[in-house]
Amino acid sequence: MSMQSKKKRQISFVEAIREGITQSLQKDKRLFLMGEGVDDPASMWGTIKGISKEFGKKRVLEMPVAENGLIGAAIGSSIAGSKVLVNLQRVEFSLYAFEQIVNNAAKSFYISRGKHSVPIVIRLVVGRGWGQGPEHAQSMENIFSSIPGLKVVIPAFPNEAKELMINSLFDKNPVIFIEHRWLHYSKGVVNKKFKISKLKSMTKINSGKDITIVSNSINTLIAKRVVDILKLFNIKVDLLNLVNPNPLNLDEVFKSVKKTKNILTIDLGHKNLGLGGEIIAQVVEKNISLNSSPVRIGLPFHPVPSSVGMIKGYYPDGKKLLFKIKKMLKIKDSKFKAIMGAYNKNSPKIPIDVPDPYFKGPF
Amino acid sequence: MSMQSKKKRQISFVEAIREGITQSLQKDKRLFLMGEGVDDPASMWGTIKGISKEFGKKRVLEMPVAENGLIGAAIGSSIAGSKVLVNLQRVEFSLYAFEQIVNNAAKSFYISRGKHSVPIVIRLVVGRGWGQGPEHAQSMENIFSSIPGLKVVIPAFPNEAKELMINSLFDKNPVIFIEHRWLHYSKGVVNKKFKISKLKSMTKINSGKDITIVSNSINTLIAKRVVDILKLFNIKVDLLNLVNPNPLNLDEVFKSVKKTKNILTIDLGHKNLGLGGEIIAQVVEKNISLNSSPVRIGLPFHPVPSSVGMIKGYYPDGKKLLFKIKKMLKIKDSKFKAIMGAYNKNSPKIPIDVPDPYFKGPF
Amino acid sequence: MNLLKLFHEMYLIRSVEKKITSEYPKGKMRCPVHLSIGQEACAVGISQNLKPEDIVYSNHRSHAHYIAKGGNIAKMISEIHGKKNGCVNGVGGSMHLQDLKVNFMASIPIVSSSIGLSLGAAINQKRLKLNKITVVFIGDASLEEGIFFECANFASLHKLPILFACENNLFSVYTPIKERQIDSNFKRYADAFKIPYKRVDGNNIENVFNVSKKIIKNIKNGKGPHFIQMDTYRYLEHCGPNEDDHLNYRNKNEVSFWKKKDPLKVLENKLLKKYKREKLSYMKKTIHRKIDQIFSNVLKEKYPTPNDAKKYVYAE
Amino acid sequence: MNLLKLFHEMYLIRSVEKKITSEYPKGKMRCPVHLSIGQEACAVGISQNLKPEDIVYSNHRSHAHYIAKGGNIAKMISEIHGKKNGCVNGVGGSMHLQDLKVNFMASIPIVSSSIGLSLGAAINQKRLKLNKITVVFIGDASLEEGIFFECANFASLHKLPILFACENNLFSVYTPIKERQIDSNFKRYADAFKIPYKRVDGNNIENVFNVSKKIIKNIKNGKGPHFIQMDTYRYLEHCGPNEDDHLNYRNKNEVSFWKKKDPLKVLENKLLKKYKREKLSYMKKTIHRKIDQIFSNVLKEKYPTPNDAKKYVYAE
Ligand SMILES: Cc1ncc(C[n+]2csc(CCOP(=O)(O)OP(=O)(O)O)c2C)c(N)n1
Ligand SMILES: Cc1ncc(C[n+]2csc(CCOP(=O)(O)OP(=O)(O)O)c2C)c(N)n1
Ligand SMILES: [Mg+2]
Ligand SMILES: [Mg+2]
Repeated sequence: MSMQSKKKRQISFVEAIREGITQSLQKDKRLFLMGEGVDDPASMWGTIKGISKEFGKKRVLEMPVAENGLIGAAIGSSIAGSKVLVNLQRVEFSLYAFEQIVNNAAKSFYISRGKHSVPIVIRLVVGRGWGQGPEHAQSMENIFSSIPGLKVVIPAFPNEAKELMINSLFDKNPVIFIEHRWLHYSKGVVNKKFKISKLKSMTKINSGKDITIVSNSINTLIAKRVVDILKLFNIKVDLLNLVNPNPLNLDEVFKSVKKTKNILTIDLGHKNLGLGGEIIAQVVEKNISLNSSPVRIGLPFHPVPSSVGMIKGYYPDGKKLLFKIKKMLKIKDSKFKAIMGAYNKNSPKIPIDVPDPYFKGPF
Repeated sequence: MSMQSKKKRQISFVEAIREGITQSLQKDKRLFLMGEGVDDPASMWGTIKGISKEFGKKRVLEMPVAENGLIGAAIGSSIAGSKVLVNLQRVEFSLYAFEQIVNNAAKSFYISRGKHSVPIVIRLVVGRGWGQGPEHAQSMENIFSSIPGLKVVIPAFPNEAKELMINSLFDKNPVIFIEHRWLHYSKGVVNKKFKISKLKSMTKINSGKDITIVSNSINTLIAKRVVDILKLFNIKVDLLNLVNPNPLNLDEVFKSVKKTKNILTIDLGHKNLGLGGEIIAQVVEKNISLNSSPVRIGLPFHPVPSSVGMIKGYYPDGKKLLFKIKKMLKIKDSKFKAIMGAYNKNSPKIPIDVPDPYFKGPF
Repeated sequence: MNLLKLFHEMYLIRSVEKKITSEYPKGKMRCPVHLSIGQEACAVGISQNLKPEDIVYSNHRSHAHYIAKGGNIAKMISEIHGKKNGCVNGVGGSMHLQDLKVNFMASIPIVSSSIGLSLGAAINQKRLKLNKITVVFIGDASLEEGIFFECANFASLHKLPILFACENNLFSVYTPIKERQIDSNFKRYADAFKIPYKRVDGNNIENVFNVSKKIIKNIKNGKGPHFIQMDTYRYLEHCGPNEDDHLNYRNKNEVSFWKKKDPLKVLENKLLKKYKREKLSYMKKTIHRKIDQIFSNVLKEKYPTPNDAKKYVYAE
Repeated sequence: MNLLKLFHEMYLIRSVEKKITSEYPKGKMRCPVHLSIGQEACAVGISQNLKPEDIVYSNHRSHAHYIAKGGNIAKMISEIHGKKNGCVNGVGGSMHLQDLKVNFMASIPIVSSSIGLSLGAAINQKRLKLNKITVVFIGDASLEEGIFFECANFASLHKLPILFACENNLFSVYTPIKERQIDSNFKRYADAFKIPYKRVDGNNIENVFNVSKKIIKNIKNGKGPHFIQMDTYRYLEHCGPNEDDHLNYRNKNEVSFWKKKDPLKVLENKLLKKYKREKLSYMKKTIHRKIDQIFSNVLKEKYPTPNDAKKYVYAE
């Protein structure tokens, strides 16, 4: 296979995660998987399918439905010298283990003065759709990001998913790995090679001088679609994909905003006390001069309802984004109409509670 | 006793809390207390001393050391028609019950479409001192404030402690009531009367045109001392004491900043993803013009160490505050020297891990 | 014990859920559903011994519990359809059913999370001497979460009027109990807290009814918490309207063993010895008619709006 | 069993803690301390059967466990003084002792929070066939937290090499066990998970030593988790250097009953039948000299700095 065709291989986000996990298991004997249903036919939407067959039951530990003990055990195993990948189907299940995560996972390295490192990765699936409702569709990246000692990692694209999974598994810190359910459907070019690199704070998805957008996970896809349309109208966006909000390093954001003088953030979870607020606070603390008031998009301050009727407007979408940008950049009505037209043409009408085909990629 | 002498009665924060709880128990038969050690000799630093004797064991339920079940039971009792005051000696103990708090306490009213209200108050003691260390001195008001459906209440002064305790106990929502350990020592004038009013977002401690400071809990006391000194030098501070950061209503902050054009916030917990960031983000989103870059003070992004050697500079103090204000208001060096002199004269040198006598009031 | 009534209730539940399986593919019910087909005897056997004032809490697999307690079926179907006249106005979907008119307090989809709430309800009943009881329906996996033990301890210590009603269907999603617990006899757990314990064939409605009747009487008489283990089996996939036995996570013999013991079939055969087939057919037809009506009405119902979604975040 | 060694260890622990009580009022130890005076036999009896490679986890009341496992006493005293040469550089204080040289992995001050970590350590020992065991010291109140049960289940299911070493001192802070659990025989809990269980007089060091010796052998031989209940008593206040019996939360007879059974006295009386008093006096004097030295050295040690506090938040 030539370098060329290798580079062009497209696989799904699910397959990318699985490839990252599989290769990491091959490279590091200390690594094993824990979780509920880790060896079942659904196998976390296929992301760990076949792994117990390939690596044996010793590398894939099925656990009782007991998240607190389970995550405590993962932390304890890692302190004792193993590396553990914990798989939870929903972010909410980790709430039972919050004490373990906040005290033991986040603080063991600190308290032991560097002697106990906690190389665990806790996969948490977040996200919307199909009426999951108030206790199965929350998003808590802001909460996990507010705890020193934890790392938080949030991929948006299949290639990132693999790369970040590997980097998380080879990071010495406890990593909360947040996967948006709808991204599982997406496809993209993913390098077959196994490569460890340092976790970076963010990736630049698009370069532009007019406005800075900071987002992550599915919102980066939403933004990318808008950015690509705006490009046609000569509006250039710096789109920063914040894949690692904890520890938060905003140097790239500062650099970008100094150039664009406009900043818009999109939170995966509630806008209140979200990452967007922190980003904007840091930007203005730095006294970076702005041409427009900073704008945040994020979920309103109420739980996620189940009914399709209720979730209209709940989640960020391209149109909302475009309207905000129009105001910030003072785009003329006539031009904006054309932009909207182009956007709509490119966006099929689909139900609000199933993934938009755009999210399938390829990326 | 004349009106005058009544008004002047001074009691401690501890006594104020106890008076608030006692009077509420008298007024509302549905209310009872739950917790570990609720009937023991320490009785939450005396804040519930004698209550089981006065009201009987039926109103004071001793619980096993099982916070998740305990808080679940409190929520369940309140849904069934009671009102419950839960007493936890440290914020950290509530982490075991995070699932119950986030899902059941915060969302039952929403999910039941207003049929299940959850009138519980969870008292959580936070704060520093005497080497409590990384797992006994955290502060998580930002996390609780990021969850829709919860209320968060944080008193700073004895009179507030009583008033807010009563208002929280008569609120129909689940309230996280955060008490700073060091405030227990403070004294102040507290009205004997029982009075229910609505929880307000913030109280104004001082009125001034030069700069807005938003703080709460012990930081409001720290700020007040500084504010009183600055007054002598004709620098006037709008000091806003954010007693109810969830749900967050910042109207008074906006009004104040429009006037002062300078804003400084002080977080009780970590600065990162704290309330200060949210406040500043909302201020700049509103395009309120500022004369200086907003400034946040808060705890650095690492756990609380135990040793006195390590906590120097960890917590906000008056001097840090003064230095920030100097920069923001461009106070001349000579004047600032005089201010510092006055401040130092007024501030005895005491160990860093015990409460400053100033915090004893009277307020 | 009115066997006809028991059959009626089970048949009603089965038929509602069968209707859900046949309608689900049309995409009008846009939320996850966990069906109880095969497990109906547990819900009905217990609930027939409860008064409307008694409190029930349920979990993710809540339809049978809801209907058995007398919950409004039209509102349940509307809820699953996300309609405004659903029992919680569409905000919760299938996993959040509640009907306060019959003290079906709530269904909580986080495993074991309802147990704390149930304990609180029972504390209230005891404190205020209400002479009512609380039943919390839990699955076998529920006994793996720590909160169950925390609550069992307190319930026993304070002799609270609570029934832990555990449906052991041998699985948590695809994972069999033997991979999660040391064995499937839960007496061990009840004994740990000196809680009286009974185990019954959860597919035998007469058994469930009779045993729970005695237990509930004991609880009302101040004998404190009880635990009933009901062994049973779910026919369909963990979540969704389909069969999933092609996935081979369950032993074929096990599946057919349980299907032979189908709670409805067993009782129907018995009833046919006493009643004419027409009598049952008529009952069934009436039930189907009612259900068809509900499913056709629901399509005309309105969706709630984004504005509705903003309400009830805080109580005034 | 070397009785002299056992006495030496207990006397060492007692003397260190007595020194803490006498020095504490000077205000140089600026962190909460939970003393084990009265409970020394539990820590020593078990730890004398452990190898340095075996792992121990402890809780808030950690001094005895730390010293018994061979933890460096000077570093412990420095830690309690908040000094940089403390076992965790002053960052944790008394409630966070650890000494990895002897696999005293950590003390965790949140009740029962160490149990999950211990389970993880035992999973590792089993997976990697290390032929080592993990001991987790817990108090009676620890058995009220759900996580204990979650971990007991998993430990039993996977036959993990873990010893639940429970010191029942009858109290959680000021609250007696009877207000928290249905009785103080913990066999119920072990039985719930078919975990072998032994109960011993935790003030009788020979008993603790002999029983735990057998248990530890069993665990090493792959017999899975075990539970040992050691009944004992703390003499001083829950937290701090003082007596608090004037508060009357404990029955006077109970207090004197246990003080009569003081683990050191009992053993010392026995030893005096075999050894000359001078031999013991000499041992004691040596211990005191060592401790005095440690306490005088610590005053010269440096405090860590705010800069130290910023380190080790993240691993590189
Ligand atoms: C805390 C938590 N962990 C995991 C899940 C995912 N989950 C949903 S239902 C279920 C199985 C529960 O099994 P059981 O209690 O036996 O009930 P059954 O589904 O068999 O009726 C699981 C693991 C959850 N909802 N909550
Ligand atoms: C989760 C949690 N809840 C409450 C506390 C407060 N607390 C500290 S020690 C203690 C008593 C524990 O009793 P036990 O386990 O019997 O140990 P003992 O103090 O008797 O040695 C309590 C309740 C805590 N540290 N952690
Ligand atoms: Mg089951
Ligand atoms: Mg104890």
